[in-house]
This record gives sequence, C-alpha cells and structure tokens, in this order.
Amino acid sequence: MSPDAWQVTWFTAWVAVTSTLCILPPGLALAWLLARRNWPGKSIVETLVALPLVIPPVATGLILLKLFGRHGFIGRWLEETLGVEVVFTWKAVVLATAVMSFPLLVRTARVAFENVNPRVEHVARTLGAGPWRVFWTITLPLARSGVIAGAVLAFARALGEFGATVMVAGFIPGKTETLSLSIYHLVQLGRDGEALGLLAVSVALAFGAVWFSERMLRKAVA
Amino acid sequence: MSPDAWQVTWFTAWVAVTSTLCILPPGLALAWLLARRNWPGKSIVETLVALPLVIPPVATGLILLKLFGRHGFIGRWLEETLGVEVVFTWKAVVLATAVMSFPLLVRTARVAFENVNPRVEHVARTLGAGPWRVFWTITLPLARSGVIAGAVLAFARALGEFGATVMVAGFIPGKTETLSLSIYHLVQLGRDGEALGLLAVSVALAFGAVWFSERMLRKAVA
Amino acid sequence: MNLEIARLRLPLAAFVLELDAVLQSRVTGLFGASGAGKTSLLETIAGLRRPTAGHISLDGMVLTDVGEGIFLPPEARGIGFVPQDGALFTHLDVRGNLSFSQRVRTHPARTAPTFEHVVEVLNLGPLVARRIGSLSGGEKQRVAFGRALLAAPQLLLLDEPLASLEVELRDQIISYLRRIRDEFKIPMLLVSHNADEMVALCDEVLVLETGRCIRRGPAAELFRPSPRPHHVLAKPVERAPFA
Amino acid sequence: MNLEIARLRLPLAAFVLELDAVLQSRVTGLFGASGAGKTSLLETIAGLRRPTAGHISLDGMVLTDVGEGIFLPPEARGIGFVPQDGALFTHLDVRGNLSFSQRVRTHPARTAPTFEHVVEVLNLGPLVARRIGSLSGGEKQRVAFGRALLAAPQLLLLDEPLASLEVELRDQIISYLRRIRDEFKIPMLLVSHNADEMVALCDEVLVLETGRCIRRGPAAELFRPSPRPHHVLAKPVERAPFA
Amino acid sequence: FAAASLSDALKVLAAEHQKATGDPVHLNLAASSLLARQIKEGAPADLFFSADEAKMNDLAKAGLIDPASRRSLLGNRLVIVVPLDSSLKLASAADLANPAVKHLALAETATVPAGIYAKAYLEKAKAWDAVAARVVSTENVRAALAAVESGNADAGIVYKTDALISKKVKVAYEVPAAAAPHISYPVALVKGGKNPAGGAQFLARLVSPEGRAVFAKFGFTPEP
Ligand SMILES: Nc1ncnc2c1ncn2[C@@H]1O[C@H](COP(=O)(O)OP(=O)(O)OP(=O)(O)O)[C@@H](O)[C@H]1O
Ligand SMILES: Nc1ncnc2c1ncn2[C@@H]1O[C@H](COP(=O)(O)OP(=O)(O)OP(=O)(O)O)[C@@H](O)[C@H]1O
Ligand SMILES: [Mg+2]
Ligand SMILES: [Mg+2]
Repeated sequence: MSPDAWQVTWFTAWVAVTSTLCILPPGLALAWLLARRNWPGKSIVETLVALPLVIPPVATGLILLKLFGRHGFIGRWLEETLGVEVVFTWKAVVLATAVMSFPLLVRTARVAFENVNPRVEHVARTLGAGPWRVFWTITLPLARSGVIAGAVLAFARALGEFGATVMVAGFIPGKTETLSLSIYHLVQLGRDGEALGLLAVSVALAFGAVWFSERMLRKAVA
Repeated sequence: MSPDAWQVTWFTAWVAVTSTLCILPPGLALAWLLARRNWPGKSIVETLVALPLVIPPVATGLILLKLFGRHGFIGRWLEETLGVEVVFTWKAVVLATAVMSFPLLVRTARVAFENVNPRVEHVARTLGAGPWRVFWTITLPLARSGVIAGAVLAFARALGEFGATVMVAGFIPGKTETLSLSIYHLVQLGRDGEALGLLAVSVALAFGAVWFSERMLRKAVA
Repeated sequence: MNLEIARLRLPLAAFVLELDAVLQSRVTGLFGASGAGKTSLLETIAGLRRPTAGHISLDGMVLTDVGEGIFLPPEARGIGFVPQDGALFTHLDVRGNLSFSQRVRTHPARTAPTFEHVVEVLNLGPLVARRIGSLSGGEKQRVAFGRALLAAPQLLLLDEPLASLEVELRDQIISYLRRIRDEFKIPMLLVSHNADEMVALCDEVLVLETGRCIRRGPAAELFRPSPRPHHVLAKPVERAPFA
Repeated sequence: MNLEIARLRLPLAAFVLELDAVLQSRVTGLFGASGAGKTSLLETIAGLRRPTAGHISLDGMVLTDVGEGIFLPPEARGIGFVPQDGALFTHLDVRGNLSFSQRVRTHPARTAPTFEHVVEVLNLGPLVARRIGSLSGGEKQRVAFGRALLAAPQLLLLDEPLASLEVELRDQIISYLRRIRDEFKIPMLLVSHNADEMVALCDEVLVLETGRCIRRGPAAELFRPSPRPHHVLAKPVERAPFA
Repeated sequence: FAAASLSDALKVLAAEHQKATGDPVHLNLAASSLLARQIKEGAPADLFFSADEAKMNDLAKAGLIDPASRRSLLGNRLVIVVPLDSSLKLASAADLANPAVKHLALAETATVPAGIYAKAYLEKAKAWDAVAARVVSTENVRAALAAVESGNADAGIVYKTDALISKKVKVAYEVPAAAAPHISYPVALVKGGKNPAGGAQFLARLVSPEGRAVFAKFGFTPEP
C-alpha cells in the first residue's frame, strides 16, 4: 500500500473509532430512556432518531451543512464563541458519520436494555447501589452483547458512510479523505483495481472490529 | 401532493415493505445460527453480513450490477433459466434495498435471540415441541422486541437507501423512482422546498412503521 | 415402568455424576444434599443434557446410548419435566402455558388428565387468564406442574414441585399425585428435601451424594419418624374473637 | 426494631394487600398460603413497590409515606432482601455476587459479618469461583442469602430462604440465623411455609390470607406439635455393608 | 473545489504548485452540482472548477463568483459507447432509435452536466422523442459507463475522457463538435474565499501553457 493509502486508512479508522466513542454516551442514555421509561412523545423521538436512516444521506448532509455551515445556526455560534470551524474539516467527517450511525447504536442497545430483568436491578438497589451504579454494574454488563453489537454496527456504518460526509466535509485529499470517499472517487475514475484494494482494507477494518467485539464478549462471559 | 408524488410514495412504501419481508426469513435464520450455534468461520460470515454497511453504497451497487447484470454471474443465469431481467427494473430497487438493510436486521435479531433463555426452550421440547415448533412458539415470540426493532431498522434503511439503488436500478421516473431518489434529485436541482415536502412524506412513512411496531409489541405483551 | 440407567457418566463442575440403576417402582424418590446432582440426573433422563458415557432406556426404548451414538431428542421421549425454577413461558398467559403441549404435540398422546381436572386440583381456577409476570412463587410452581401433567407423559420428572407450597395445598397435591400414580399409571421420579413427602409418595428412594447413589431402599426403611416434634398451624378456636 | 406499617394499601391482581401493624420482635414470621401476599409485602417494605396508600417507618426513619409523598429509594433503606428466586447477577461469579454490596455501597455500613464468615457458615467455600449458571437450585439460594447478609442491613427480609435446602444444612443455617439475630442484632422478617422453621426462629408470627393479616401471635402459641409423625433420614447403621 | 473528473490532472498541478510556491492546495473533488450546492451554503472555497457552464451560471447569478476571473478552460466531446462485444453499428443519433437498443444509459438529464449535454444533443438531432422511453438515467457519467460495461445498457452517451478509462466499452460513434452543444469546463474565483490571493495564483497556473499541457495529457482539449 502506498503511504497515501496508509494515511487514509488511519484517518478512516480514527474517524470511525472517534465517532463511535462520541455517540456511545448519548446513544446509551437515550436507549435506556426508550427501554425503561414511558414518556409522552416517545414514538416521535424514536422516529427522529431513525431519521438519518430514513432520508437519503445527501439530504442529511445538506441539513448538517445548513446547521453547521458558516451561515448555519450552530455553525455561526460555534465560530463566534469557540472559534471552531466544522464544515470541510475532519470534524465534519466525524459529525457526519456520528449522525449516520447513531440510530443503529440506539436501536440495538435499546433491545438489549429491554431484555435485562428489572428484578435483578431492583435487588442490586436493595444492596445499596444507587440508580447510576446499578446501570454501570448491572444493566450495562448484562446488556453487553447488545451494546457491543450496536457499537460494531455503528463502527461499520462509520467506515462506509459516504453521502453525508461528502456533503459536509467534501472530498479534500489528505484532509477529509476517508476510505469510503476514496473508493467512490476511484470508482468514478474507473480505477476499479485500486478501488478493490481499498475495499479490502475497509473489510479488514470491519473484520477487526467484529473479531474484537467477539473477544470482548467472550472475556466478559468468562 | 401531486399524483406523481403519490405514485412515488406508494412505490417506495411497497419497495420497503417487500424488501423487509424478503429478508426476514433468511435474516432470522442467519441471526439464529449466529446466536445459537458455534461453527467455524462464524466471524467471517459476520463480517460478510456487515459488508453492505462497511463499503460505500456505490461500491455495493457496482458489485450488484456486476453480479446481476446481463453479463453477470447471477444475472445471466436468471435471464437464461427464468427469463427474468433484474437490472433497471423495480426488482433491482428491491434487491438493492434488501441487501443494504440485511445487516441491520441480522445484528439486531441476533442480540434478541441470544437473550432468550435456552432453559425455556429446553422445557418446551420436553413438552413435545420439535426444534422448529420451539422456534416459532417460544424463541421468536420471546425475541419479538428485537426482531421487530430489526425489521423497523431495515424498513427505515430501505426508505432511505439511495447509493446502491441508483447504481443498479437507475433513476427512471415512474419505474424505479423512490422517494429517496426523488429527494436527491430535487436537492441537486436546488428545489429544496419540494425536496422538503417529500422528506416529510418519508418521515411520515417511518413514523408509521415505528408506531405500528410499538402497537405490535404492546399487543404481543398484553 | 422400567427405567434402565447403565454406566452413566456426566461431568459436573466439581465432580462426575455416575449412576448404574434399574428403576421399576411407580414413584422413585431422589434425596440428597444441595448440589448432589439430582437436577442434573433428571435433565439427563429428559434429554436436556448429553452424558459422556452410558445408556438410558425406558420400557425397552433406548433414549440415550453414547456408545451407539443414540440420543433421542427430548420431544420424542414423552417425558414430562417440572423444573425447579418453573421456566414458564412469559409471553403466554397461564392458560397458554398449560395448554402448550396440546398445541405443539406431534407424538400421539396417552390418556391424560383433562385441562379442567388439572386446573381444579392445582387450584389454578382464578389464575388461568393471568400473565406469568404477576404470579407468586407458589403459583408459578403450580403452573409448571400443571403444564407437565397436561403433556400426558409416560414418565414424570418432578424437581421439588412442592417446595414453596403451604402444608394444606401440599397435602392436597400429594393425594392428587397418588391418584395420578394409581389411575393414570404415570410413573414418577421425585426430587425433594422433605422426608415426609418421600414417605407419603415413594415406593423406593435413592440417596445421592456428590454424584453417586450412596443408599437405596424402600422409603419406609430409609426414613424413620423423627423424635423432634413437627409443628403445624394450630386451630384458631382458642382465640375465637380474633379476626 | 420498630417497624411501623400503617394503613398500607397495595392493589394486587386479585385483591388488595392491606396491613396495619407495628412489628417489634427480633424475628417476625410471615405465614400464609401461596399467593397470600407475603412477597408483595416484603417488596413494599424494601422499597421495590410503591403502595397506593399508607406509611412505613423503621426505627423512626420514614421509609414510605404516600400522603406526604415520601418514598426513600431502596438503596437508602439499608434493608437486605433475599428474593424467592434468588435474582443473582449472572454476569458475575459467586464471589462477585457476594461482594457486590461492598463494592457499590455509598451509605456507611453497620458492623457486618465478614466475607469469610458468611462463606463458611453457608458452605460456599467450593463455590466462590463458580459461574452462576452452573449452580444448583440450593446453591443459588445460599448465594443470594450470603449476598444480602454481607450488605450489613438494618433489617433482613427473607423470602423462603431455606425452601430448597436439605434438613442438615437448614438446621445449620437456622442456628446461624439465631446468631445473627443475637450477635449482630439484625432484626428479620422471615417468609416460610415451614412451621418448624417458624417455631425455631420467630418470636412472633403474622398469618396472611388474601392480603390481610388474619392472625397474629407468638410462634409458640400459633403453632402446635403435629400428631402426624415427621420423618428424617435414618442412620445407615442397620445396613452397614451398603455403600 | 473541482469536478471529480478533473482530479488526476489537478492532483498533478496541485503538487507542482506546492513545490513551486510552498503553498498547499486543498482540493475538494466531487460532482459539480454538489460543489455548487456547497458553495451556496457558504463553503470556504477560493476557486470553483465546474464540469459545465450551467452550474457556474447559477453561482454567477447568486453573485458568489468573481465574474472577471471566469474562463472556459477545457473542452470535451460526447461519444456513444457500446459494450466491447456489441455488434451494433451506429453512425448517427438517429441510429439510436434502432430497436436493438433496449436501454440507453445517460447521466441524469436534468442535473448532471453530461446528461444535460447528451439530451441537448439528441434534441438537436431530433432523436430525443424516439429514444426517450428507453433512456436509463444514472447518477453520473461513471454509472452510465458501468451500465454499458455490464451489458445492461446497449449503448450510452458519455464524455470522451470517460470512455477512455474503461476497457470494457468501445466508442461506436464520436459526436462531431458541431452536432453537439459546446462542452466546456469553466473556472472562476469564488467570492468570500479565505485566501483569494492563493486562489488567483493557482488559477494562473491552471491557465498557463504548462497547465494546459497537463490537462491535454489527461485527454482534455484545452480551449484557447
Ligand atoms: N451446567 C453445569 N455445568 C457444570 N456443573 C453444573 C452445572 N449445573 C450444575 N452443576 C453442578 O453440579 C452439581 C449438581 O448440580 P444439581 O443442579 O444437579 O444439584 P441438585 O442435586 O439438584 O441440588 P439442589 O438440591 O441444590 O437443586 C452442583 O455442584 C452444581 O454446581
Ligand atoms: N406484579 C404484580 N401485579 C399484580 N398482582 C401480583 C403481582 N405480583 C403478584 N401478584 C399477585 O398478588 C398475590 C400475592 O402475591 P405474592 O407474590 O405476594 O404471594 P406470596 O404470598 O409471596 O405467595 P407464594 O408463597 O406463592 O410466593 C398473588 O395472587 C399474585 O398473583
Ligand atoms: Mg436441583
Ligand atoms: Mg412469594
């Protein structure tokens, strides 16, 4: 592999890991709320969460661009208060992949949380653990297979995301270039052979994630 | 809404339902095998299943085009034996959305199957139910929340799929035009207002699916 | 009944369950300390665990034979199993649990007690429409028991089916079990920690200890009346004004 | 101990649990038929269920007061609960279950039995490194029991903790419970169907029926020795060559 | 910001530019329509190199580019391609009405430049009505090419530069320059860029004879 390809691979892996880590806290919190609490508007929130899946990625990308762009609501605020520019930087890549993989994490983790027996959580509380500790020591470990599966799905999606990324981050070689963008680009140029090479790299990354998740699961069980 | 838009909406809903229904049997079977059996190459199959998520949609589309195209391996066979042409017809739309949503169903259903207590299945067998009946009367109902969640994810993905669809099915108004393709098209033309209208329709469909799934769950529990 | 268990070996966490026995009584008791291997033995007979060696046959039909690679699946054995923890189907209500075997059975049924009969004897009348999640411990145990009875088995394996029932209901069910034994001629294997139950029901008792049968004999011989007084709730006559 | 339960109302599937009682004994027994409401009462005291009306306080500390909207969360009550089904943490091994409360506790602990002590008395030594999934029924019950003891509670709620244990172990644990009662002065509420256990442990017993306390009094008064013989395993001396 | 089809040539030029001036050039390579969209939403671009005049006109109308800097730099030609093993003989647009052409692959005829040009060509040749029902619109030129490669479309109309990259299609007919609309790649400075001076410098390199030579090497026809 050329040094360029290495650099793209690292960047992609880094983006996928970062975006997965970023969505874990809010994703798990939301999944838990959906699984364990009843509140008005739950169905609406569920639909909203699924949105990035439902609408075509370009549209998601456009919405993100409008929000985070220089004229955008959040973008302007970020630039004025923190001096941070998001669009067309690596931050936009992370943002796009995070938004696109969020629904996958939430849905899968929710199923896992729903399957944890509340009686066991109750007993943990009589043993002196507050709700927060119960979540960390009981709910999360018991739901781990689902949470890990959700994280792997999110990671995989982050590796493959293209439509929204290219809209908010552009395809700037060496700056916002991910494997997925490169593959698209190479396919466009008819350089299928090189595209195939990068595809293999993507698949290897995905395989690594699956393998790692299986190991984590096995360790947790043993 | 214009009659055209209605037609596109119906077609999209129909495609999403059909592709979800098509992947349910193989998806659930595979999820069960991943959850309940240990076999060599399991990690590899898991990675393969996740592939449509990992690689950019165009690449998936290109691979499908090569397989199902007139010179393609499967395409030729289908045409010669059954006289069926897939590419650039509605069948290609269903194919593309099915392939793209398959990993979401499998992963989510797998988590749900893993959470079913095997003891309960064992007892069902001592009561005279064969493995097949146990699956239908015990495993599947107990895993229903996850299976339904997986189906909803798959349905949502099917609504939003764009990249692979446009590659194998083209954008043929009145024939392979889905909401997602229309939205993309309108966004490209800068007709954001109309795009927003169709987006709202997509979202309404997704909301319908979420609402329906919640109802099914509640009925199953009651 | 003729249940033959020959050279059975089943490795467990801390020891190996080993048994060689021919059981021919109508009701055989399994007695032994916590963790002696009683449940594991029942599960092996029911076809839920595969032993590493040995042979099990019931009335001439081979159920398991490790040497010849025979392992009849549980649903073909016609053996009812009431597990210690109930293992009820939480997605069905009580009626759904009780009638489960009737809906799924593929093998022909023996003459069996009727649904109404089982419901009456086990006192399940007010519960038939209830969800499993809202049952009390004893109620769950009775449902699991009724579910197995309605499967019309050729042999019933009962894992402490009376452990969380009060004395009155327990006595009632014991006399019902006696009728099953005599009327329907369904042989049983009964695990219990209660010697009185053993004496009341079993023709023969096996005592297990760390996976081996250390004693075996008629219940009346193995158990003796205790010198320690046994207590029951006194009739409330002496304190009439109360409640 | 001074556990005050005033005008408590908890609607259940078939009836409403209603109770008005001040409990001051060291060990109070709850006796009653399957489904009488015993478990529901314990869960309400532990803070796992919210009653629709009533007041509960322990040694002057208000735990629940529906009128004033007070509901102390379970972790702040210092009440140990051994549920009927164990509800063990399947992702931890036996040691992890036993030491759980030590790791998570935020409220200061009372003087409590030590880990080693509990392990020894409950015969858990060979089990500490085992996974929950491979335990027998009685083993699970003992782990759940030990886990609650190690939480150093101010009050112990025991839901049939001895139901699936053999007589020897049961006797041993009963004498241990007596020591806890006397040495550590932890008061207890004990649910059991076994009158002998009640007589051996309880100072006072409440008899529940469909959600109401129908009788109440010292164990020695409520129960009387049974005329029916009680059986125990006979010593194997008479058949010396066996085993 | 430049059309994706220009990427190979531009990467070479960007590298040369950095070597010569020390200023790095950040390329954003995507479909022209997408780039135009991004610039409209305030993307920080200095230079826009579009694959068609329409997109550039859009931005000019919105007042986002510096009209003085606008140049039509490159030209391209349309060709009709068929699968390598095809026996189809095509000598004019009218031949596309031949029933043997069941599917005709074009890039999307409303948004993608190649599609817009192809449609205009067919209309000019009075062949559009005859073939319209058999047109398969694809997302972009590359997809149209892929459709022909895989044999699912019997013919397609694409750029000459694109036809050259595929070894599985052959050019059946090269549309004469006069018969088709004038295809050109305009380039212009974007207003409000972060580094207008750098943009102008790079633009100068693109229009220089050396720049043109590089484009010519990649199959484009530099315009005067
Ligand atoms: N799946 C398993 N794998 C390994 N060991 C097991 C498994 N299940 C149980 N054991 C162990 O085997 C022994 C016998 O268990 P079993 O459940 O048969 O006991 P039991 O006689 O039914 O006890 P109890 O009266 O407490 O229910 C115990 O030490 C237990 O820990
Ligand atoms: N979550 C619940 N919702 C409604 N009703 C319930 C619920 N849990 C239990 N019940 C019902 O309330 C009654 C009392 O149940 P509880 O579990 O308190 O009985 P119990 O006295 O502990 O019986 P057992 O000795 O059988 O364990 C039973 O009829 C039971 O079916
Ligand atoms: Mg057991
Ligand atoms: Mg109870």
